[in-house]
Amino acid sequence: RSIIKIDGSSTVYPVTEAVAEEFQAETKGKIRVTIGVSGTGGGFKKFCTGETDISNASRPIKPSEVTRCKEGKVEYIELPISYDGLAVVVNPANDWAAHMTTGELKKLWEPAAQGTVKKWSQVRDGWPDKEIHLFAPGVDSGTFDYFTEAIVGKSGASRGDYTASEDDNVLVQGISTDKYALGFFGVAYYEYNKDKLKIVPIDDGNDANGKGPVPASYDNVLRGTYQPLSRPLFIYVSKKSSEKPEVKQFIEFYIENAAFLSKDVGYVSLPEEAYGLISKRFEKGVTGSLFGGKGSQVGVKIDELLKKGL
Amino acid sequence: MHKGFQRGKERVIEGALFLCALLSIFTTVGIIAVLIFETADFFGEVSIFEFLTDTEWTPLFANKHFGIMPLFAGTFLTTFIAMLVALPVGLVSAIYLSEYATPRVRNVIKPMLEVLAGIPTVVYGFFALLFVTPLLQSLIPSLSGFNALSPGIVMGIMIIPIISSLSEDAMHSVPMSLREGALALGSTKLQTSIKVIFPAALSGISASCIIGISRAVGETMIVAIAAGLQPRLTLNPLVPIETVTAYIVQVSLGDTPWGTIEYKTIFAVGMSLFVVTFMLNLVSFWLKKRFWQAYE
Amino acid sequence: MANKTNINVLWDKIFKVSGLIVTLLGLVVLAVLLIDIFSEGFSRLSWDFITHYPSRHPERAGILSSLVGTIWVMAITAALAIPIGVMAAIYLEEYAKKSWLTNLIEINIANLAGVPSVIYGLLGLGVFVNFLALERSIIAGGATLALLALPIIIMSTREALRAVPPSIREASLALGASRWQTVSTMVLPAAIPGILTGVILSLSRAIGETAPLIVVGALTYIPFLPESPITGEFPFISLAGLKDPFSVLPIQIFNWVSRPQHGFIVNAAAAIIVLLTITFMMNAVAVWLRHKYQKKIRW
Amino acid sequence: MKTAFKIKDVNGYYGESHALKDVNFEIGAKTVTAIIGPSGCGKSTFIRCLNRMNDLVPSFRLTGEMLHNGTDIYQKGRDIIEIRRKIGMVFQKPNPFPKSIYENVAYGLRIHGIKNKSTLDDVVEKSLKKAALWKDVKDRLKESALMLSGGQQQRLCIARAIATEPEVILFDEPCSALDPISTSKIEDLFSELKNEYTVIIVTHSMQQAARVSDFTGFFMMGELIEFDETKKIFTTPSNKLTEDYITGRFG
Amino acid sequence: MKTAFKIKDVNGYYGESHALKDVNFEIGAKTVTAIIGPSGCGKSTFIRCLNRMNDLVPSFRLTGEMLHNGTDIYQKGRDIIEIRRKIGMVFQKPNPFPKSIYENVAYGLRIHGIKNKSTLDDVVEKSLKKAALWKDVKDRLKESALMLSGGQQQRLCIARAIATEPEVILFDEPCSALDPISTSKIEDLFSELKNEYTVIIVTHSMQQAARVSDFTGFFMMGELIEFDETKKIFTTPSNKLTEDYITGRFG
Ligand SMILES: Nc1ncnc2c1ncn2[C@@H]1O[C@H](COP(=O)(O)OP(=O)(O)OP(=O)(O)O)[C@@H](O)[C@H]1O
Ligand SMILES: Nc1ncnc2c1ncn2[C@@H]1O[C@H](COP(=O)(O)OP(=O)(O)OP(=O)(O)O)[C@@H](O)[C@H]1O
Ligand SMILES: [Mg+2]
Ligand SMILES: [Mg+2]
Repeated sequence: RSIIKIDGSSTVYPVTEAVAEEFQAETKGKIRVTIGVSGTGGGFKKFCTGETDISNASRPIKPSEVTRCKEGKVEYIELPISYDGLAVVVNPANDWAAHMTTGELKKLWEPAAQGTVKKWSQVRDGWPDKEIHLFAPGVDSGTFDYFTEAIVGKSGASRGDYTASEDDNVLVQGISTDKYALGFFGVAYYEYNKDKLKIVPIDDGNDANGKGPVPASYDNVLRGTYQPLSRPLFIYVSKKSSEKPEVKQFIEFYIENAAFLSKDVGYVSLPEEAYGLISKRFEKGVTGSLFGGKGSQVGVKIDELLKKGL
Repeated sequence: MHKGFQRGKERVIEGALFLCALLSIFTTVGIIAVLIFETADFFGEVSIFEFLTDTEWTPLFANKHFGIMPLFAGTFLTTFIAMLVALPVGLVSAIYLSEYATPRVRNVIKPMLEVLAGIPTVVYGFFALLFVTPLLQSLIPSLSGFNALSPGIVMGIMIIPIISSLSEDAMHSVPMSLREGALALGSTKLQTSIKVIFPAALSGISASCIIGISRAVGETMIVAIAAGLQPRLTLNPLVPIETVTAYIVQVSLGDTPWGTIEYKTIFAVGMSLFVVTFMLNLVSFWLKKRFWQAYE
Repeated sequence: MANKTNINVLWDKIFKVSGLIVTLLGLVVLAVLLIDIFSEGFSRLSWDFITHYPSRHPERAGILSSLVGTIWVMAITAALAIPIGVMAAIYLEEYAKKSWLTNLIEINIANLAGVPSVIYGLLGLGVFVNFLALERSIIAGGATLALLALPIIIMSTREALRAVPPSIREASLALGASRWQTVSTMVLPAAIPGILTGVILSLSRAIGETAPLIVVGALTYIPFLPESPITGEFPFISLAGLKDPFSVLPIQIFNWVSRPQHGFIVNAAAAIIVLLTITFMMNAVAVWLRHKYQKKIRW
Repeated sequence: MKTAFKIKDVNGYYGESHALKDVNFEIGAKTVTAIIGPSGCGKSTFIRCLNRMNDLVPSFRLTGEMLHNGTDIYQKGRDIIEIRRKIGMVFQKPNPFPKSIYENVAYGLRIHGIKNKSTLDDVVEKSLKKAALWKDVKDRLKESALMLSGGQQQRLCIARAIATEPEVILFDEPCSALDPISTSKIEDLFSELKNEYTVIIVTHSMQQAARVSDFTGFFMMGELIEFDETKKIFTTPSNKLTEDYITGRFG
Repeated sequence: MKTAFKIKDVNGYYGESHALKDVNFEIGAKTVTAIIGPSGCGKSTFIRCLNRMNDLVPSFRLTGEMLHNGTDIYQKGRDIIEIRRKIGMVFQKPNPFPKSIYENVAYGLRIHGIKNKSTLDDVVEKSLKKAALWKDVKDRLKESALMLSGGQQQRLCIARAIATEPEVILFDEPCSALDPISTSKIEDLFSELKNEYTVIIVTHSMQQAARVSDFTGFFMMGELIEFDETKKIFTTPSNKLTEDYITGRFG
């Protein structure tokens, strides 16, 4: 019996786990799938040496990893599999922050804010003259990376004096007990903790993405109107492995069921037509990254990229 | 012939024992080997001077600073708080269990305390965050939701059994005749414990403390969960901080690409911790030699 | 002077009470923790929970692969760490002459006790997985944790050996016993209670470790078990399972606590109960042995 | 003569084994009493009961009464610390603390709250002199007591016991490891002590008992066979067993 | 008469302190040699050198030669185990193993590979009888040796040492905790032993030395003041110091 080895991001893990579970059931355990969680970076490390067949990634591959894979002679097929929306949330007792603009978020999170923007009143006039407490995933996570890219404009450009945790449940906990808190994390954590949190709709000033403030929700993410805080999640398949019948079978199964299963574990599926394109991309064996190997890009529509990439 | 065989056997055994002892050196060599190349690379790009003197640690931000001090401050602070809890409680428990408790009580309490050492540290992390911090906040309103204090305390609790159990063993094995000698002079149990048994067991007690401190320095999950992941050069226990160990897991399990300077920081940081603790151990070894050996 | 005595007696009484209170303090924390975990996870404990593989549905997910993995890994860890640790301690305490090398080893061991566990993971990855080509297997994971457990075992064993009165060694040596005979028949049995304490503490630590095993390559989702050590054919024992991939309970727990669904948090609590039960059982043997030996010897 | 101890129907047991059998006698204050008898007859057991040292042996049990100055040592609620402070003891096997020689002797004073350096120095010197150890150790008071020879350790334990000036001092074979000269000095000490203290000595040397004690008790198999004035015991013992024992080939 | 030991220019040091000074003499095979001298003079140090027991004291250092049967005990590469097997020892402080009485005596045989139960039983009984302990313990051989009285422990250690039948047996004050009857039995043992073994005894009892030994060495302050036939030492010592010591008030 053969083993399909998968490793990588903890964010993507639930989707892949769900797929693997169903896949095992369907193939009656004839094909074994194992999944590790050593982070997107750790996953690529193993992937680029040919140790794993598939890598879970919460961000597109980065230049240093591209080089690594080249060195390891691993060609990869990049397959987006679902969306993750980043929900901006506050405490339910917060009765002032009914919505925010991306500009306000930038003012709050950019590096210059460190030590200066300390109060709610500094974000928008009229908000309370109270200290603001910020919560977000650790600087090391793809989520944080994407957020800074999307809001501040440069990945990693952020203030550092916020409360970080690798575990989003901890952030939920922190925000739900602190009236003056504000934070962001995957929308799933909001969906499962609606009673403890209040979502802040975000206005990106671009009416093409929905007029006015848009709250993070499955529909808005799916429709592409929750911008710029929606990001795609990926799996990377080694070209060589993809020629193995069991891997091929698995990936096909993955693409077929990704829409349903990603919803099932709390993520947002890509638009219907995107999966068709992804399937084609895989069939054709298109290697390389849609993002040019430069990491995250903001505000892109996956289906458009995919069309271009075919 | 038999004798020759016996002697050969002794040699073989001694050799085997020696190899086992040497394994610790191999482990260290291995650790250094694993760390050294990446560390060297790291210092190729970042000057040691900056590393040692910069007061900010932000390698994962756009504006990068590579000052190790904040991480060490965090480690020092949490370790210090942990020992503030674990030392007195652990030692008092040890004395109580060894000298006061009936054998029955000791045989029940000691293993139960040891369970504390076996609780997964993830659990402790959440305990610190969800239980201890709110509790402390009701006493100290200015306490942040993430801080050094509560993981420090919880770490201390985790270490209690290390100190109490090992010290208890050490005191328990002090010969009865010494207890008799002290009691016959009219000492109370407390005086006997503190003035005779404790010093007589000092070697074992100090070993337990060293293990306890080491455990605090090396502890990861508790601080990673409850201390806030905010490197900050401060000794204020009320604000979020980050420790060396928390930083290392954060990066090693995170999404940072391998081989980048950001990633290499963990090797440099690991190496520095290794060097610093080694020097501290060197000092404590020297102190021990200097002051205690004579009466062992 | 009589006054003084009264004060001392008073102190003694105060200590007797406060010592008990302080000792119980730890137990109170333990109780709070246990109650918390049990109230959350107890309802989830069932045979199904133990015999199922991971799943995206919290109510269907089980811990089979990680439970079996934990048992395997701990067996390896104990099998490596206890003998090696005790032997190293014996060498240092009973054989070694004071020299720069033994001093170095001594300092070094104390130092290793403080090395963060992730770094042991990196070491295991470098040495066991890559250099010795053991792959990301049970044996590599167990060996890595064994290295992690060693310093505590060595240090506590040394202290236990040191507590055996020198006159016992003299008596045995004077009868023409070799060093090894003296150690194995006299010193070691007398030191067993202390050694077991170290074993308990170090294995308790090892069983809860997450990070180093992730680095070494423990998996999170693994829907099958390592090859069984008991086989149908002669010699009925197989170690092939050692080379199999694995997961362990702490990793499963770690994964579950960070999932958004509350059901997984409950699962995590239930898995913690299972993990603690294993720790208990593992320690119970040691505690029983320690008790047995401690009763016998009182100098 | 005042009575220091009154032993009434004392029976002692180590678990099942009956180590002291119906012991009854009185010990006078400010006298030297010797306890003699063959090895294993219960001498140490008896003397260790006098300051409740045997409380530390879990299996040991005692019945009967042991009155010191009229009150039972074993009475419920008695302050054991007080008893032990008044009734000092030197053990059969020397048990110096793993501290310096000085600290060993000063220990008893320190725990009773005496901190004054010069008082301590004085007492340490005086006690070591009385125990005939001063000359051996005066230049090495800071050294570990564990490095002393067997006899030196024994004398150190004597010095330690007398430093606190208890009312009664129990000696369990105090001269067993001593050469004749030290022995004679220690015996002089006994005579000196009895002016102020009650002294009880376990000894296996009949000559020593004869030389230093006022009263002698002879134990055998846990029983007190005879107790009387030393002179009487050694000249006209009333019990055949006593006579046999003291006229044994070795005097 | 054959020579068992030849001691040449032996000096012993504990760190800085000079514990044995230029010791030179010969000990005959199959004789009983007594070592006497005041407490702390180096008797134990000397006797512990004979089977290299002082190797265990880290600070101890020895110069000179100690020949046993013609070869230096301290020669490089000598098998210490062999030496100790041939040269048995009973220590000053009784040090029974924390095992049963039976196992204490049987230990030496077991480590030499004797497993036969009935042989062991025989030797244990014989040795305990010789050490005059059999009667005290014959019903409790399985009990822990730590529960014996002081004198019983000492006799147990003697039984343990003779059970392995070494060539030489060193006794460091073997009778210090013994009553006269037991002492006389142990002294009988010495006379019996010397038919086959070389016996060296450290004792502080002059009478004992006079009674049992063929030769006597007198130590003082680490120096061997005089060594000669016992008769000679106790009647016409050639050194004034010896004379003073043995004619001290206590014989
Ligand atoms: N381990 C040691 N370290 C340092 N000095 C020691 C040690 N053992 C003994 N000494 C010193 O060496 C000298 C000789 O000691 P030794 O034990 O040989 O005396 P001894 O003749 O046996 O006396 P005793 O009759 O009292 O047993 C003494 O002054 C003693 O204090
Ligand atoms: N802790 C103990 N547990 C059980 N039995 C004991 C214990 N201590 C002593 N005994 C036994 O009680 C009896 C009396 O012992 P004790 O120590 O009183 O004798 P002793 O007269 O002091 O003898 P010695 O002169 O040899 O010291 C002995 O048979 C001894 O074996
Ligand atoms: Mg006795
Ligand atoms: Mg001596």
